Amino acid sequence: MTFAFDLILCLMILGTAAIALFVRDALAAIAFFIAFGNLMGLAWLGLDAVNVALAEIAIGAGVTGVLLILARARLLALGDAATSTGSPLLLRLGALAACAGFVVLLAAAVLSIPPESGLDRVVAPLMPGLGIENRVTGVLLAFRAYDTLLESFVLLGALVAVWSLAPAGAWPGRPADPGMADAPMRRVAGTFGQLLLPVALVMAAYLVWAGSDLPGGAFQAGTVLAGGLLVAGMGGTIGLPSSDQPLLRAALVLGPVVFLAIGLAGVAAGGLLVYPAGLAKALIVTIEYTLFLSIGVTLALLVAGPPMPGASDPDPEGKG
Amino acid sequence: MDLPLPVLLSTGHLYAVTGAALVGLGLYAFITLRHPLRQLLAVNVVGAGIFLILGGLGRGPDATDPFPQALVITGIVVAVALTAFGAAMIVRQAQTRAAAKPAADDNENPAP
Amino acid sequence: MADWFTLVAIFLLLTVAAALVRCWRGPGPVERIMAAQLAGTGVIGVAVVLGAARGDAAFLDAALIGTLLAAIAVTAFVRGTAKPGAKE
Amino acid sequence: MSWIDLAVLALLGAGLAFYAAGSLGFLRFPDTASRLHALTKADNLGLGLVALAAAIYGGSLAVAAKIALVWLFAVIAAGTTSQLLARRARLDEARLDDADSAPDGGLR
Repeated sequence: MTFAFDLILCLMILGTAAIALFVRDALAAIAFFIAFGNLMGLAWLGLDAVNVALAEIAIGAGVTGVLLILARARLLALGDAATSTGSPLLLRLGALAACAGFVVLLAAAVLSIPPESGLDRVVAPLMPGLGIENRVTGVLLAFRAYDTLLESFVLLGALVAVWSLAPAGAWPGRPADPGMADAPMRRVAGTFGQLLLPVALVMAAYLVWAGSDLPGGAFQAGTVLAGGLLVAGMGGTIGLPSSDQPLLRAALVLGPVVFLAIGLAGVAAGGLLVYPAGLAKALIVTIEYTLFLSIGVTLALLVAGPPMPGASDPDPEGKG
Repeated sequence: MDLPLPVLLSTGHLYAVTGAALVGLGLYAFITLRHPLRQLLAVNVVGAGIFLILGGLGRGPDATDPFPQALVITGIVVAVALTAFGAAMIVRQAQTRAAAKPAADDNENPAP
Repeated sequence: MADWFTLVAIFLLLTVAAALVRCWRGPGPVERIMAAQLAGTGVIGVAVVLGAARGDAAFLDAALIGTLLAAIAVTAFVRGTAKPGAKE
Repeated sequence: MSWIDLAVLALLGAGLAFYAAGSLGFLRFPDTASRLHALTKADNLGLGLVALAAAIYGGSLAVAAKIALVWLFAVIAAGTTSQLLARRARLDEARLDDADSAPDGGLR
């Protein structure tokens, strides 16, 4: 029975992905892509990988959807309808043959590898040493902490890159005002934003706290926080801060810097990112809470986009 | 009530093969689609396919491997950060293009 | 009993597929975003049902995140194409 | 099949019926407003019934409380989105009727 569910789900995933890519209208493509992100979240639930499902649903259906919708709206305002125009037949045939062959080879390679949760047996005995039970969090923040540290800096780097796209003279202003021009819409979205932001904060804090023993963690929590901030921003409940505001910059770098500091302090305990014996859980939770705050703010600003000249800047000095 | 459905593939393999198909689909779309926003979607589909392969192969008969899960979570977050950067670049490019030829802007672009 | 929940999950997937047919045909953009939102509600339903089928309460966290962020795509869409600061 | 199982099955059936009705209505209704009606009301009732079935089957109070939270936020989100979408649909229609409306701002 579960095989039937998985099969139908996989067929729908392929269907929504194909339509999302090849439908003419840009908004239809984005709507199908959001459905694709939702279904991918279910795929991870089908694989019993709940930690990944939390991240995929929050990011695939939430943040990426908003990102693409806002990008399309801005392109449309510039007269670019982003409809997908075809390419020469010869190119299409060649690409089709190449990609089909590639898929056959890839599928054959994948089928030759028996699915195995081997590393689960390697990780399991090490978990009591960390004092947490969620093995994915254990891998993310202890056994492969190096990747996660670099990733938090990649996020910061992506935001710096997006900010560097600010038009001349717009720096260090605010991103384009995500608020709504239409008054009734703004009222409805505003009240919803006022309700959603605190709930998103509580949900995110729960995800971080539960993340050490149950599915959850800093990334999923950060994405939920980013979603709450974005809805509040679009509803006009909160204004987006100017990019040179000291408090904002502190929030952005807090997570990565604390992570790096704890990592470097670990050198005394034997090596980079090594947690002293008894302190593992306390350090992990500290890293997770600071990281979740930075990820939430960074993702929200990544979606809001680079500072724009048109954005209203009530306090030009950016004191905020 | 067990429907006599033939179990051809293990769960892990089914999702992994779907991932492989997604990678091929995304690659084909990336090659043939002209508009940058659509190519950004194609890159995301390729990424999702690769993550599904990783996740599928980590799904043993009894447990799900935490390692691919951690890699995929990191991958998803980095993918959304770079999608944001890609989208910002596409919008910025459209703005510079629109600013470069304001006079011929209205009649040249087809009405949506 | 768990099989019944999985069967319901399959049917919910099919209702999501039905919504996506409207997304394909939908004349205006509003229908398309509604279809995406309906897919979201369907996925939340499937997450709850699958959680019951597998006896794993963590699936509910996935459903909860789905509901919290269900409205975010629609909120971004209804803004329309007002230029920054320009009146509708 | 104890009484609880019967109740769960009945709720699942009813929930599924409302989901199907909502999606069918969304597919078949002629204009945006009626589609929105079908989408928002029927689907959320379907979710509520299915969630109730899962809560009863789940057994523990914590699970039931979390399911109630899921349904509560689904209903709030549906209420908000239907307001926003209805407003958007009306603005688009108003823009279509205006003779002098500038095409660039339209969302057609």
